[in-house]
Amino acid sequence: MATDNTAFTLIVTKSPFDSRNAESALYFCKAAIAQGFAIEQVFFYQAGVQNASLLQQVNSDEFDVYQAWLELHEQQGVRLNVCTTAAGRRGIVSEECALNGNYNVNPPFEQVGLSDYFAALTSSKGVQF
Amino acid sequence: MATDNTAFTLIVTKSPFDSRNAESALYFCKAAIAQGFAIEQVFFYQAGVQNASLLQQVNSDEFDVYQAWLELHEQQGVRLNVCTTAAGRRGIVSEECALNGNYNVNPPFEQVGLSDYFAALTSSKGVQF
Amino acid sequence: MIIQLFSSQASKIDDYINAQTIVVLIQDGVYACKNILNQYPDCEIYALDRDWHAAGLETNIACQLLSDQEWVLLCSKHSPIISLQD
Amino acid sequence: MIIQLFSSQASKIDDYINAQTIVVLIQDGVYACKNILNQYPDCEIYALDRDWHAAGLETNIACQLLSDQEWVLLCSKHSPIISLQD
Amino acid sequence: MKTQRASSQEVFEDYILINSTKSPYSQSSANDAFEAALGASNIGVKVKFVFSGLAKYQLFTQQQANKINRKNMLKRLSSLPLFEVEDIYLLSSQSTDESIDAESMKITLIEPEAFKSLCLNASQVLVF
Amino acid sequence: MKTQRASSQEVFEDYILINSTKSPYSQSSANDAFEAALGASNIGVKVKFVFSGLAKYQLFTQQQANKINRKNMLKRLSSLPLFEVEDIYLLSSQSTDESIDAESMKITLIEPEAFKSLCLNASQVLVF
Repeated sequence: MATDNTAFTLIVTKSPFDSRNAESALYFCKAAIAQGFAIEQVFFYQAGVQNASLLQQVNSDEFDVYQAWLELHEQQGVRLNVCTTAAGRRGIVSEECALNGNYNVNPPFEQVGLSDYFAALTSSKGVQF
Repeated sequence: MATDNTAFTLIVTKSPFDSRNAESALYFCKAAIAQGFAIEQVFFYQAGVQNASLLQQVNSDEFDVYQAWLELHEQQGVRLNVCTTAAGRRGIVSEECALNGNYNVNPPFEQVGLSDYFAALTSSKGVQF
Repeated sequence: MIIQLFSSQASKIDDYINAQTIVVLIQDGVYACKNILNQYPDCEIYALDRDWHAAGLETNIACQLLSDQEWVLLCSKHSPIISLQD
Repeated sequence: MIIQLFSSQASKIDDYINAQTIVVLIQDGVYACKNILNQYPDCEIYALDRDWHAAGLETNIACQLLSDQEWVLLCSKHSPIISLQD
Repeated sequence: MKTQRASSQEVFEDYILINSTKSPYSQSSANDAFEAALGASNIGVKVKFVFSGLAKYQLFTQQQANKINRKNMLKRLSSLPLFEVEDIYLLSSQSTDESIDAESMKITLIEPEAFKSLCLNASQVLVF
Repeated sequence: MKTQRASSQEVFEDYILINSTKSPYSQSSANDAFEAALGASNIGVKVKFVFSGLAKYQLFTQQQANKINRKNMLKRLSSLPLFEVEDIYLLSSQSTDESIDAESMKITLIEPEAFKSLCLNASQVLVF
């Protein structure tokens, strides 16, 4: 169990499939929570915003990163924040920001600004993935 | 002008924003066509499938890769083929393949199999981007 | 200070490492293990157990393997944490 | 045979290059120019004019610059074309 | 001259070279190279498949992909001959590795110069 | 011991180190590092910004981004001080480069050992 009250904020900068960073971050989150550490938020930046796409179609016998993020949120309340600017450029768009009816980001993924991430860092320890 | 009847088939394997490969491929296509060479098709594989997303939102003063692909097709009839398997995993989904109403691939981008690409290579010269 | 190395290129750590640095090898970082041990014999070097075994590397090597929980605990104790990727 | 190098790491071409290889430097490949000229002084080495100037590199160097059309023409004449990326 | 070169190439069998250069799991490249080989072979294109650089780690016999929720890459690769991809090579490097069982995978170790010839004589080379 | 370390750190100003390591245009990383610096500074976080590796090419004065339909990276970077990012460093390497005008950009050349200290004493380090 955690001997101090460290909280972590994770930033994920790579897309699933083109890296294993999301998976490493998920292992980190689970092990942290199991030991009583808090995960302040997971922030998706650069190509990491692809994690938020609800359109990812994974074979039933393959690990489903999107589903794993949803479960982390549902079971542990971890906030999943997506950098709006980085996301829009890469075609990662919530219903609110949709231009033509189509979108690919649903809650619990939330679109926020970079400032939200840096504000979290003032009270937690950052780990980059 | 082209002194032979070489046709090219391009394969694009990187996403826009996380590389400039799409842009290099577009310059190649334009210069080839200007000299009378044919572009048999552009095939999008690996992270290159992200090129096909209609949800990409680019600032008005930035180069719009998606729009440039559309123009290449409209003006020159170049076929834009997306590897279905690589695309689905990465959340690049046409209306036909949509599971929940949302999609992000429209014509002229077409979802095809890898065999389509290799068939094209038997009668054209491959260039990887 | 902790360096998390995600790349097989050992030289990526050269700009950052000092005598007190702890190195944690993650993903392709595990392939850099031999080179880092040779070049920085005095540094504290760990690899993620999970990634090490996934890669199928030998276990008789002077690099300590970390469970996910040990990894997190290590991260809770040292600062800052620098991640080096390709 | 043509090698299209998209990476700044000159060593990426070592496994592929032979005496008749033509090297075309694209994107970050332009930064590998000096190293490749040093290591392979006898090879035919080009860089894309566009990428070279975008990078702001010196023009007084023994590497010929190619317009887009010259690049395509070169590709039409040689085979195969191998692209090396990061 | 051009005709002569073309006809001298005809003595070689026409083939595509697929060069896998990345480790088994950190990106999708190893898998993408494998699937490309199947896709080409599927329509009757002759494929030669070469592992180089970090791709040698795809061949490590002790890999435990289940630790990271993946399918064993070596097992997938061992199906290549079933799909008529039979010319499989590993670019030999200075460090010979006991962790690779080239024999059971029917992989040919290839010297640097021979690899360069294999590239030069391919109709297409794809690097993943 | 722990308390002592914490209090000895208090003599340093708390800062985030953003380390830009890629070339200006081939990926979005140069831009992402820049925008991260603005985002942090925007909420009053002290930022130190260090160019290393290929990122030195972001500082080349002769770059012509218009050739590839981009905005000049050096011009964007030169706005950092306007956003109160004023501690800007270039990790000095063996090859000193005449193509960089460190003076007009008010960039401090930093030696390898000093860079390591800068990392060690940062509250957070982000590498792009």
